[in-house]
Amino acid sequence: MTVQLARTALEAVGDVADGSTVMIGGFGPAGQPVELIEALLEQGAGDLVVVSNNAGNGEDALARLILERRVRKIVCSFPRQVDSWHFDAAYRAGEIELELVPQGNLAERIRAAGAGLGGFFTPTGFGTPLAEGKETRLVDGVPMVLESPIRADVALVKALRADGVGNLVYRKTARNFGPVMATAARRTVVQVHEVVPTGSIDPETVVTPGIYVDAVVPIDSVTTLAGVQPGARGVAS
Amino acid sequence: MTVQLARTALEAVGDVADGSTVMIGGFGPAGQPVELIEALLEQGAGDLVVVSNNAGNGEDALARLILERRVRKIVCSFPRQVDSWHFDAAYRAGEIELELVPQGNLAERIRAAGAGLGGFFTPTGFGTPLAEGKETRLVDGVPMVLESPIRADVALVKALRADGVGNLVYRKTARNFGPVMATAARRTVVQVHEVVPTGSIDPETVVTPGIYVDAVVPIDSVTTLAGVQPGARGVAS
Amino acid sequence: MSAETIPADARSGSPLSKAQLAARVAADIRPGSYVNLGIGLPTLVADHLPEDSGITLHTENGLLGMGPTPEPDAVDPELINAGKVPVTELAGASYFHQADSFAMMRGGHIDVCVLGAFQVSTSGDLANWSTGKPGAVPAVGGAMDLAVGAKRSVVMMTLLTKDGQPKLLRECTLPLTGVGCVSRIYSDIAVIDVGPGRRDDDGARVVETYGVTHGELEEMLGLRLGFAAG
Amino acid sequence: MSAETIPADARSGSPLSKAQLAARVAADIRPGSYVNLGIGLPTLVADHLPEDSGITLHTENGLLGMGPTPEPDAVDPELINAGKVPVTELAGASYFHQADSFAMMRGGHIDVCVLGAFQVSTSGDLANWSTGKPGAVPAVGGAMDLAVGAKRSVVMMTLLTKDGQPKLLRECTLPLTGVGCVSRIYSDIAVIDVGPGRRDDDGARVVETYGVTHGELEEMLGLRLGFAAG
Repeated sequence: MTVQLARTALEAVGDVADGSTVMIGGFGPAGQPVELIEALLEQGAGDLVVVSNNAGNGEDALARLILERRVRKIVCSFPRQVDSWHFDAAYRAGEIELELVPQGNLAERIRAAGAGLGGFFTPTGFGTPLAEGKETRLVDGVPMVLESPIRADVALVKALRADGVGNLVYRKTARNFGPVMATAARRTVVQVHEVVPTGSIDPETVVTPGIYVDAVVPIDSVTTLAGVQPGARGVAS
Repeated sequence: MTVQLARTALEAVGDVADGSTVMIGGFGPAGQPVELIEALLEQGAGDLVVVSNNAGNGEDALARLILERRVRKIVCSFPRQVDSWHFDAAYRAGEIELELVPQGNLAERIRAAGAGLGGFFTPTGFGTPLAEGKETRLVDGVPMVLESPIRADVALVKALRADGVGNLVYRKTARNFGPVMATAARRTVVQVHEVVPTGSIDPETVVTPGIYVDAVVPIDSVTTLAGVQPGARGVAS
Repeated sequence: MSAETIPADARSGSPLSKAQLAARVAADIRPGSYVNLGIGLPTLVADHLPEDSGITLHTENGLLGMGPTPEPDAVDPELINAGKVPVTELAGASYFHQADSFAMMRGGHIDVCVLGAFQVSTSGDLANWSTGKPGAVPAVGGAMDLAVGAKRSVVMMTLLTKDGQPKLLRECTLPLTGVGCVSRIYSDIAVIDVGPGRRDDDGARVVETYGVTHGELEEMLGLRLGFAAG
Repeated sequence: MSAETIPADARSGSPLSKAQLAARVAADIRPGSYVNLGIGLPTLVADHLPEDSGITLHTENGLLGMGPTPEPDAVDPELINAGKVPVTELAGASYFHQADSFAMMRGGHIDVCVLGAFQVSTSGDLANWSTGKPGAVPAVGGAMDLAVGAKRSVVMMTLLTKDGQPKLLRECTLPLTGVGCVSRIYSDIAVIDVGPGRRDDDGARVVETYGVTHGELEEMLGLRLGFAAG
């Protein structure tokens, strides 16, 4: 499929149906696709299942999605943060479902979906409340838990640079969940600092091959490079 | 562990005990660690289990290891080639055990070992002779086979370039099995075209982080870059 | 719909040549697709993909964006395809290791995989890795991963063996590569859909024939064949 | 063997300060090791690793070769550690995605992981992610992966809660992070080995005490304690 080069985040995000599962990259501020989440907020889809390492900070777009009760369930390793008040309130009110997943299992389960695997055995979580009800077995004497793949309808990812066929490179620890989420969604939407001509990313250094990317939108460099949320909600191309 | 910078392939390979499992990178000539396999031949270990995509060509070092009956078993996706006569003879004589593994399962099983997983479910091979006797189950309606990790005592890998802490980059399709094998062996030995100062490989482009590398030996550039086996068996630093 | 790309005699009274067959397969591949071409006959398809099609070739030994065979003086032993034949890289290419490459294939990201075959069953089972001869040295490579991994796996083959035996059967007699994985067969004599579908027949539906009638094809294969929905 | 790196009063009559405790942990980490320091108290260990030790720090959000906190004007929001605190990269660093980063951790490639804890059992069970309070919002992060993934997982903590309750117990009462995964506890009052070992006691063996006798420690914890093999 040809990569869509969008002019705005809203155009890149496109139609997201109610009830969709949406993966959102980022670990804290690093790698958070801020403008794409803002666009999802604006776009209006509800009854969402969100797969994301965190559950929103302060008044950011993910937090506001939760505040507006647009998120039915979140699959997440670390929802509780000093400023996750909107998630905390929704959770305490029983108005959001939480599937708490160890961070390594979260990454590996997303990778498994992208790689076409039906599940894997891991020692992580064995004997803990997070493995309750899951199948376990001894593998070479080590107790392990069966974990299942996590796939999505849409993945929202932030990268540093894309070329014309959607090849991506990332920047420092902002790489985090982007590369695995891009493989596990039916549609992967990426905001990048810049789009460069095809052929100008060294094929040896591509992190996400373009086959995993459906839409790309260039977003203001200061935001992307500094990871700082802009004052304005508008999106520049 | 600090990376050993060896002067010769023999020094890099070091002690390999009889009965060891040895992973050997390469897909055909691309990425084959020719001089390291030559060194293993010279080093003398026997009763080996070899994990490698192919089973030797012509009179190359892997073929000679098999000719000398130093390989008890080979775990392999494509042993039969036009010039695999030493493997073919040993196999027909019942003097080598073959575990035939689909190439994708081979790569994924090696990765699973390196990633600490106890196994995974995959549709590959279901209903075929290569899945006979293996556990199967339906996952979301798709029949799948349980595959187990493959680990090794030693991995022999070829890369393009290493720095002083063992970070590696590869070259074109010679990358193939190197990065996963490096993660799955207790000791990983790498021949490279060149060793460069630490800090001169861009951290964004490292393919194999140095944590996976135990010994590095620089080998004559023409050999490495062209993948052509040299006339002499000696190894230059 | 893709008729204009098929040589005129392809739909007249004679079976397809290898080149015509390759062109016929190529005509069905949608612009912008990601494609893996198996070793052997399927590699010919590459020569028939329009330059402006935006079709990207994957080779499972670790390259997306594979280009044609280089000039002899530009051969690089570290740039080869899954058949170990020298290839080139195109602009926009990327390299990756074996686990990532097969994750791409096995995870359903490749749109079309074109495979050779010894036998295909009307239910879409594939046999293309083992002749089943006693004493033969087995080898599988990526065949089993390719068979089940792509969004759509199609077979390109002659419809009969050199001895005149049908290669499309009710049940494969050779060791299987994959179960129910093939959706269409492109052959010198006919294009036939297999696998799940309307089953008022033996499960296979004829799309086109070359030089034979529907009835002759049924007789040749010893199968009742349906008509593909059109 | 590493005694010279411990401040002199550490082995005299008083419990260790946080800095002394961090130095004590650091002294046991072998030169050339790959190390992951958990969020909280364990991050202090970084300040006590000798510059020439060749010790490499891993942070599970995707960096090997992590350096110290930058000057305020050099903070990069895209270069942070697992605690979301700005860090730097050292020469020889590498970045990788979450699945690769946790494969590195979970596959047993990190030599030592230093974790904080609410409770540890004498058999090496760890509880460090949930206070178990009803209504609390749970969060686990990488704790469960770190606990079982490294070659060796050790805990760094005060030995008693603020209320004076022992954090080393026969059985943890809080929800577990991992089973039998901790091999040593470094605390302000004592260094104690836990997990599999000689069991003519409650399964824990004292390595060193600070400001308390062996007997006082046993009384404080309500446990019979062995002596670590010397």
